[in-house]
Amino acid sequence: MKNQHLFNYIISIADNSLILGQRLGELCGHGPTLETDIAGTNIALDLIGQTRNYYQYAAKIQGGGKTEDDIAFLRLEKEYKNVLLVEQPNTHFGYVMGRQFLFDVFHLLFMNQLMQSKDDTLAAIAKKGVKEVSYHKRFSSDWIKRLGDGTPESNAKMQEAINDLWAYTDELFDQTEADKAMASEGIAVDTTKLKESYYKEVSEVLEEAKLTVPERKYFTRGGKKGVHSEYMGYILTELQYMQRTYPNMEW
Amino acid sequence: MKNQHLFNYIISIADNSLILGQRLGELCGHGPTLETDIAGTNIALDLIGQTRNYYQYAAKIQGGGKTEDDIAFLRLEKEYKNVLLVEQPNTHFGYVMGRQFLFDVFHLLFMNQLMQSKDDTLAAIAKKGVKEVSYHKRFSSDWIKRLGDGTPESNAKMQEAINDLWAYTDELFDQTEADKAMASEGIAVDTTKLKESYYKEVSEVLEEAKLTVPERKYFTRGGKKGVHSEYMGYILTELQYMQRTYPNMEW
Amino acid sequence: MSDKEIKSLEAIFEARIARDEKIEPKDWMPEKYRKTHIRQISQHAHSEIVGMLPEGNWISRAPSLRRKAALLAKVQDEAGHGLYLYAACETLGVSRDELYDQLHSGKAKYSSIFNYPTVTWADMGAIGWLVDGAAIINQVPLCNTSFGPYARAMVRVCKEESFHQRQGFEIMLKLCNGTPEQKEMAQDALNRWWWPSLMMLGPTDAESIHTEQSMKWKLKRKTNDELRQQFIDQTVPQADLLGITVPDPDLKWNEETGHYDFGEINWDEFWQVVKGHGPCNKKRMKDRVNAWENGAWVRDAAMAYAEKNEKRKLKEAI
Amino acid sequence: MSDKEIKSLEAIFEARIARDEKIEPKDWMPEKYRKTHIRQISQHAHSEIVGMLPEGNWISRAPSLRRKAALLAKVQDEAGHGLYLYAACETLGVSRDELYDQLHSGKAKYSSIFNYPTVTWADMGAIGWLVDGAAIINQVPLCNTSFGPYARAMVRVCKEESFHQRQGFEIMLKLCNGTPEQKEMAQDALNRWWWPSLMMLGPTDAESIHTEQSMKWKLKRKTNDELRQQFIDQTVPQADLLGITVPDPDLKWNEETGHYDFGEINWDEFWQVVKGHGPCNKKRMKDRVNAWENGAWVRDAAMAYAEKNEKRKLKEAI
Repeated sequence: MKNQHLFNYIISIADNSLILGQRLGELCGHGPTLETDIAGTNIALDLIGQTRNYYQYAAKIQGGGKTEDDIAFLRLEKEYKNVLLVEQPNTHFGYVMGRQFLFDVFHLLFMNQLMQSKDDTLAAIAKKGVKEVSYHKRFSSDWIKRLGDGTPESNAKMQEAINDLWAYTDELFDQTEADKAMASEGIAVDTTKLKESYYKEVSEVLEEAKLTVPERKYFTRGGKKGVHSEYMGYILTELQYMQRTYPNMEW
Repeated sequence: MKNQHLFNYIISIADNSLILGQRLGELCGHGPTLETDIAGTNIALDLIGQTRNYYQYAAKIQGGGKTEDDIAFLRLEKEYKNVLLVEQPNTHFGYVMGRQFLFDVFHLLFMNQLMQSKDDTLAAIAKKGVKEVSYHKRFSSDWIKRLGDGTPESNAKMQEAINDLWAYTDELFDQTEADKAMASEGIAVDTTKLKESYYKEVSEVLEEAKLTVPERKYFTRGGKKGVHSEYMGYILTELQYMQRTYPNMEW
Repeated sequence: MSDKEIKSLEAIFEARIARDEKIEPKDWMPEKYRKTHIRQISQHAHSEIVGMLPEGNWISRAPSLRRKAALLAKVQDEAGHGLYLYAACETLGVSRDELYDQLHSGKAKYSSIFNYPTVTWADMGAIGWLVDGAAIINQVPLCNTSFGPYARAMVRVCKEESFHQRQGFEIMLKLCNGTPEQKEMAQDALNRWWWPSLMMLGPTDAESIHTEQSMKWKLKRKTNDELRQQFIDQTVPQADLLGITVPDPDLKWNEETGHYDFGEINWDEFWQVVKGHGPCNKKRMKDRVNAWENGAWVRDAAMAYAEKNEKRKLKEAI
Repeated sequence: MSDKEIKSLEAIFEARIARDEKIEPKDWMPEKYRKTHIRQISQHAHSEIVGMLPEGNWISRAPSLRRKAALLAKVQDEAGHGLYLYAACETLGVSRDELYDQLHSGKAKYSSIFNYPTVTWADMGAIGWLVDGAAIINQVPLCNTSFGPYARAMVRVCKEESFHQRQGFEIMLKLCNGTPEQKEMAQDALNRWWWPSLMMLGPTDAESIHTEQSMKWKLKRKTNDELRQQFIDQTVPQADLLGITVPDPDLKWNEETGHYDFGEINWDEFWQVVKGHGPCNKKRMKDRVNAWENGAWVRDAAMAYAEKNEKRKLKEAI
């Protein structure tokens, strides 16, 4: 059972990177500038890289000859445990950067803690990832400021995105059973302790960007329990297409 | 071999209806008026109904316990033989109606001939379908006129759609090996004979709609040979999702 | 009109309703009756229209051609219901455009159940079975409501709804008789749709503000709690038949009352969703508003074309 | 400047090129040299940018995480190539916005090969193997071309391209060593990409209008037909190694010439695609134009923000 919790815990971290990487990958060649295309692809690449590290570890725990690709491509929708935030669509560049920023701030706080994990593999993955994530956060924060404090149009668009995406922030701190079990052993990050810093940091950037910090009583959640938004199904149709259509082959 | 040709011939007719029906189905609830939503869904329903008749017949020919759903959902992309026209996206309502109109005019000419087929099953399917297709054609022709002869904006949008979609019209008359073999036996429609009437009819409606009939030397083709546009892959990810993810189940 | 005259008209009006006579659009009616009916009928129409979206979400992914066709037909029926409900509403002197505007601006409500996502194919079964099931319980009494156009629309709606309900149950049955994955999919759908379906029958009687007046006008024949009990009593044996479990540990047959006892409903969630904070409220509204806005040029063109045609005919007539 | 002075500058310029000296942006150069380089470098840059699209099409559907990462990295490299090629072009006194404008208006060309659709995963292999293979043959000589910024950009581009080419071949190899379906997928991709790859090396020498001048400026070292022969000679043995068949019944090793003979190229198709009537020309341009237009507000915001920041800094400095 300890292993099951550890497996579930790893999956829940990695799925965020996979789905966010997948969303960014959709944008390749369709961004507002060549530079943002390069940066976006680079972030996607980092995230897919992290995903592979996590899944390889999870596959080892699972045993039975399973591979990273079995985990990435051959689960049912409700077995993916990413937060709803990362599956939100690329409505426009404000949404892309808003989603990234709201995730990056969390991600960096999280990685900084995961480096302290008693699980050496997770600590090592975090140590490697933390540099990448710092860059992601710098990149997305800069864009929040540019768009928030750019033109009246960009301010409105950025605010719209933040308002919509805000509903998905609280779920970042939800604790699953696996979270709690693993935290008690010093393996998992206690996400509840990140919440205050998160909203403080996020609010500071938004304020600097001349954006209003949304006030919200109600939040939307579900992904961590495997109940996703209607977007997720479509993400999976593409993500899984090859592995489902041509089962048991090597690529 | 005769059966193989007949099978291929049926598939190539039916795939047009399947993919066009699929495209229309994407629009449900997203159209410009409730009335067009109802009509569009209705047309989709007719097309899927026709598809089922064809595939059921094809499955019988194929034997080996295959069903209409095996044919609909479990082929590889290059085994679908629909024309490129029907897989074009719902860019805007002008494209939806343009695609429909350019197909309907062909479809009705085709069905009228297929009623004369020496193959009784095909003749019967055509006899049933011809009423539906006349309605489709009336509906789409009316909209071509409304949009072409509506406002300057709608005229421009409709013209844009016709210009883009025009490149896919010539493929409608291409003859595959199966076409030729079956036509020589009086089973298949000789599509080359429909071409003149087609462009005449289409041009008349476009002119009445105050639209310019495109002049074009080069046409795009490929679907009938199984080489599709890049849109097709995405259509299939959704179309096949359930059957690929949950193989060998009944629904 | 003097107050006295109005009072007398009202008395005649109430007497007609009491005699089960139908009120028709051209008949005199109290302003409150008109307003209440506009609110309820349009809310019902909006629910049909918004309700197309969660099911429309699975048309492209339906698992068989038969199911794809049936789903298309169902969504088409819903659009049809919307159409005649809007028409019934228009007889009360409000245009469809005004009603859309109320929907899009968030002023008008629609059934909160459509703010939940459809995440698996089994949701197509659960919606038919539970959501349409609850809707029928709400709507059957309306076939005898006092306002003629609404009553007649409801006769047609109810007939189609019970077809949908059977179809939904049949989807569930197929899943429950299928593989373990399929049965689990059915159970999962029941887990997610059960409580929202109970909420669909409205707030508890204590919180319900419109009940008394609506009873008088035969817009309501039973209280929300009575309808909910009826729904539960009818649905639990069906779940037993399917072999899946209603996600309520407190659910128990009560020999004494002849009804099922059931657990506490999470009314916080209900109000959260009603107030616009459900999982899909924003998405549903964006989809509707986008469809409307992106369709403006099409409607403008149709209007312009109709006017031109009118003029052409006039010219020919001269 | 008098005609005589220009003639003398031209003589010095041509002598420098003959001595294999690099021409740098601040050096004097004939107007035709500048224009030809702007045309060729920007066309090359556009090809990188448009070339992101057919491969980008498979990122979301890559069959393994390893392949997804490699494909992301490859498309990113292409964007990088675009970036330094545009930068090289800008040193000739043209802005990136102007160059984009030429692309979007259809005035500038890009490699026609990217107007074919990527319909299976094997196309990711075939593009790397064949298209990048042909590109390298075109580009390696450019590492020694006369214009410094272009030559230096090409050194970097070529290094990455040969990595991409090996990666593409490896995708093909995996498919060819896989199941029959996979091998068929590889064969199908070779069938579709072979002829367009041959066309990629340009029209036959008889039809090629820029060859002579380009040779002198070392923008070209071999004729199109020589490059094509080199590509064929290099690629056919690789196809043999993969165990798939080049779709040319006339292909045959010629002992005498020491080269492969090959069949007639369909130049009608070539010109059709060049003139904008290939299977994906419209889609590629729409995708680029949409990206550009939808991104306008983002670029405006970045500009406005940079200006505000500049002012803020200035204020602080005072």
